[in-house]
Amino acid sequence: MKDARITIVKRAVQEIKDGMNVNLGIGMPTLVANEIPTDFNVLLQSENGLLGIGPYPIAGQEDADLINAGKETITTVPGSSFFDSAESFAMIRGGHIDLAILGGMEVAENGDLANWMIPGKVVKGMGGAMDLVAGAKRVVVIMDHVNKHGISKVKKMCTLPLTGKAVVHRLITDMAVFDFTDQGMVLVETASGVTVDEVKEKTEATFTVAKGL
Amino acid sequence: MKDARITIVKRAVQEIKDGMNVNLGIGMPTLVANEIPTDFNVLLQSENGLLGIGPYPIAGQEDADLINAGKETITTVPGSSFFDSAESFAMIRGGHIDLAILGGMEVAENGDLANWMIPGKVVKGMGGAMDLVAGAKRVVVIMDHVNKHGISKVKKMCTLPLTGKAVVHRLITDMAVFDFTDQGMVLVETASGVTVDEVKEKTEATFTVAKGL
Amino acid sequence: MNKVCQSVADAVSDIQDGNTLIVGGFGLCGIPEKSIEALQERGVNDLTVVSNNCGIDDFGLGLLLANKQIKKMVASYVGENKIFEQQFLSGELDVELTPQGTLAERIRAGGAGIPGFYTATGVGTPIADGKETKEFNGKTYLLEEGIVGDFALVKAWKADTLGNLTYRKTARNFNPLVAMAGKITIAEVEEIVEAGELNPEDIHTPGIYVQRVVKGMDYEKRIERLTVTNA
Amino acid sequence: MNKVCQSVADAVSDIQDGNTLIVGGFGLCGIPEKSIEALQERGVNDLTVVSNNCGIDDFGLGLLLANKQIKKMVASYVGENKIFEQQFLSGELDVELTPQGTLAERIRAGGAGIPGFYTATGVGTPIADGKETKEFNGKTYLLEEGIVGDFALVKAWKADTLGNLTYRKTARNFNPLVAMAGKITIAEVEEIVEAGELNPEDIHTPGIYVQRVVKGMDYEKRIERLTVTNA
Repeated sequence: MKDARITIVKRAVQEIKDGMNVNLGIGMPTLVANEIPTDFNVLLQSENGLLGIGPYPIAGQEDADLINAGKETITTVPGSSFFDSAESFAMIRGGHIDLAILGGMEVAENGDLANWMIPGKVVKGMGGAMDLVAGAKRVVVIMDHVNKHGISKVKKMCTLPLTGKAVVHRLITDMAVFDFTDQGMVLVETASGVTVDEVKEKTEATFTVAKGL
Repeated sequence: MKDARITIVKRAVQEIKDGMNVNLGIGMPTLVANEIPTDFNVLLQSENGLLGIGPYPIAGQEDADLINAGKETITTVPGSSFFDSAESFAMIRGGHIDLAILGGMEVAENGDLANWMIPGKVVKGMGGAMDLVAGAKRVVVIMDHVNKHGISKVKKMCTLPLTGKAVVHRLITDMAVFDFTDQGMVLVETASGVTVDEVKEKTEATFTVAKGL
Repeated sequence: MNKVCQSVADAVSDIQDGNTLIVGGFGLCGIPEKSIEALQERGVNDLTVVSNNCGIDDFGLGLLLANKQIKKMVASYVGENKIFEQQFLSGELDVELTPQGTLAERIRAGGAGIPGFYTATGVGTPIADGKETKEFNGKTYLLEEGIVGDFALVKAWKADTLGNLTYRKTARNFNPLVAMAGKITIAEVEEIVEAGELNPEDIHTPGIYVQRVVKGMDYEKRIERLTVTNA
Repeated sequence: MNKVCQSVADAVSDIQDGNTLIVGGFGLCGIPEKSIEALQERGVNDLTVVSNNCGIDDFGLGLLLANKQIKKMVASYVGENKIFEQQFLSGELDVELTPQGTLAERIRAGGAGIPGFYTATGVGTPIADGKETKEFNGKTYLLEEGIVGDFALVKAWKADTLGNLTYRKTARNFNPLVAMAGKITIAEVEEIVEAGELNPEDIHTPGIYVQRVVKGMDYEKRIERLTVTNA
């Protein structure tokens, strides 16, 4: 893993509390699973119909009938349950998922999220992302703070088509952690070795800084 | 059973074809079950969550966890399935029940049905009747042709609050069988020993008489 | 994080006056009889109760009626209950009759984050009064709203320690839907097993919906209409 | 009345040009691979296909794409499919992207006689364009419509002769919903048993939804992304 990814994933796992039911998005969020303390009773939900994802199977023991939402072969943990896609999204839409951790392309200061399509590129589809951001009790987005050209992905307004409007509760980047509140976007943490001024410089969005930072 | 009931039940069972999934209402419709030919593969649905009702249990083998929609202890047949009430009414509302046979208080010539409340009397509730008449592929109502005062229950318009509007496909009484078509209400059969004129005399509703009757 | 409560009294101890309770069961079958008894003992009042039926005079939700703890009842069928009849006629009890399928779907919808849906059930009948309608493909449908409860009271057969539930025969009925629709869902069960002992493919209610599990003792499981054939 | 078909070709023999098919599966998991192959052989055209994904270039629904049999696709995720991409860009293929949960619920709604429902999913996004909205408790929701198919193609693990179905692990996914939503539902399965051999409490799809059952031979069950740990 790149340093930035490690920073993000290590910080993201702190969002997970004992007893939570959590949905981890495809890509970087999936890596968070490996960091969950082993003494936690956390159940990971897979929107294709499983509560209680276990680790990847031992080679040779993979089962084509047992995959996660990223279509990867997986296993289950004791106490897991299988269900259909309508039940799965009843859980998601109905607010029964305590926490969804998703990747992002852009997050705006009002909590808008864009993470499913780039105009001009071929559309792959939103999968379950729109349901997750609309339904999960808490939505945490993890992404790089800037793109490969050094441009802030933390925006005043999203330029890409939205996945959801004002849906992000917390944003974790390699530089900082922001909360989205009734009083607007608030910088609540900086990554080790990063100053508030550096965050301000790399961020297009307007935000306030939490006391004591 | 009274003669009228026997007439109605014997005629009603002819509505049931091999392979059908059928819902029988509480009361007289329940009696139809006993008349279904034993070589038919008919599954009876109970809206509290069972497809495949069997006969009443042998005394001493009753199970409090196994009842029908009339709250009677029952058994199951091979190939039966249990499900929850939402699934049960998905079947009903979604048009998967081939035939519902229900009792009636009044049926009007446009196919309206009233069978759930009498103003001024205490309301007991509609249970699943409104869903059944709105959702079943075919709705057959069975009832006495006249009330105990000799007044026709087959009306120009229902006087009682409706269970459903224009929902009845066929009405079977102790005197006659009527179909409800785009061309209005049609007398299609008379009971043994009953003339068309007698039916006309005892019926408030306006109807046409099928050819050959 | 431990979902297993030590007593039914504990499990229902924070239900408050004025709460909305969604309660599983059909007739007297699959009702959370121990939770109801515990509520009768605690004596919370002004409850809104959403349940297909309302028990009988001396069992099930009828006990809460007899105790005048219920302010409003949402149900599809309330027959065979004298106390209900009295309180309804005297105006003490507010009643919202809902067709059974609509009630089941409203509870599921509440649990599934669906605030409203359309159904043909009840169009042109008294229950359509005051409800919005909409046409789809030339046919008229009623708008019905999802229901969420402050608490959901469920009766299951077996639970594991994570709150996964299985039901027995027609005692399933409304229970899996009710489990979905409570802000706090309390499941009373006949047996609690360890996580992993229930087959993951045969779980009827995944534990995510269930906040508390409690083992009930000495289930009465009263039969409303005993019907038998002679051997 | 006999629901058991002798061959997959028989089971799909009356699917016509222009039909709407609702197809189970997620990715390549739990897809009705034999029915798809039989349709590829029969060569019906102008199909509207409703399915969460669209297979890959050389397996699953990708086979029907490659054969240009699909006119319109309703799906939530169509990535990783070159032929799809080409046909979409060239305008040969019409695509309706639907959020996965909305798609699942639309299929269930179609099967359950619900023509429309409201969801918060997609509000303020491109998929809200042209859709009605409505407020409930001060929050905005989108109206989404139920989907019914001329045929539903389902993959299950076991069926009995009455069409009762059980699924295995996450191969369940959309299949039980799809089974509800077909005017004619065709279930291909790995094993057919006699009525009564499946536990009535563990049936995932009651046979009432299923018109035809057929045993598929030699399932490939291709794995899309093999991920393993070292022992």
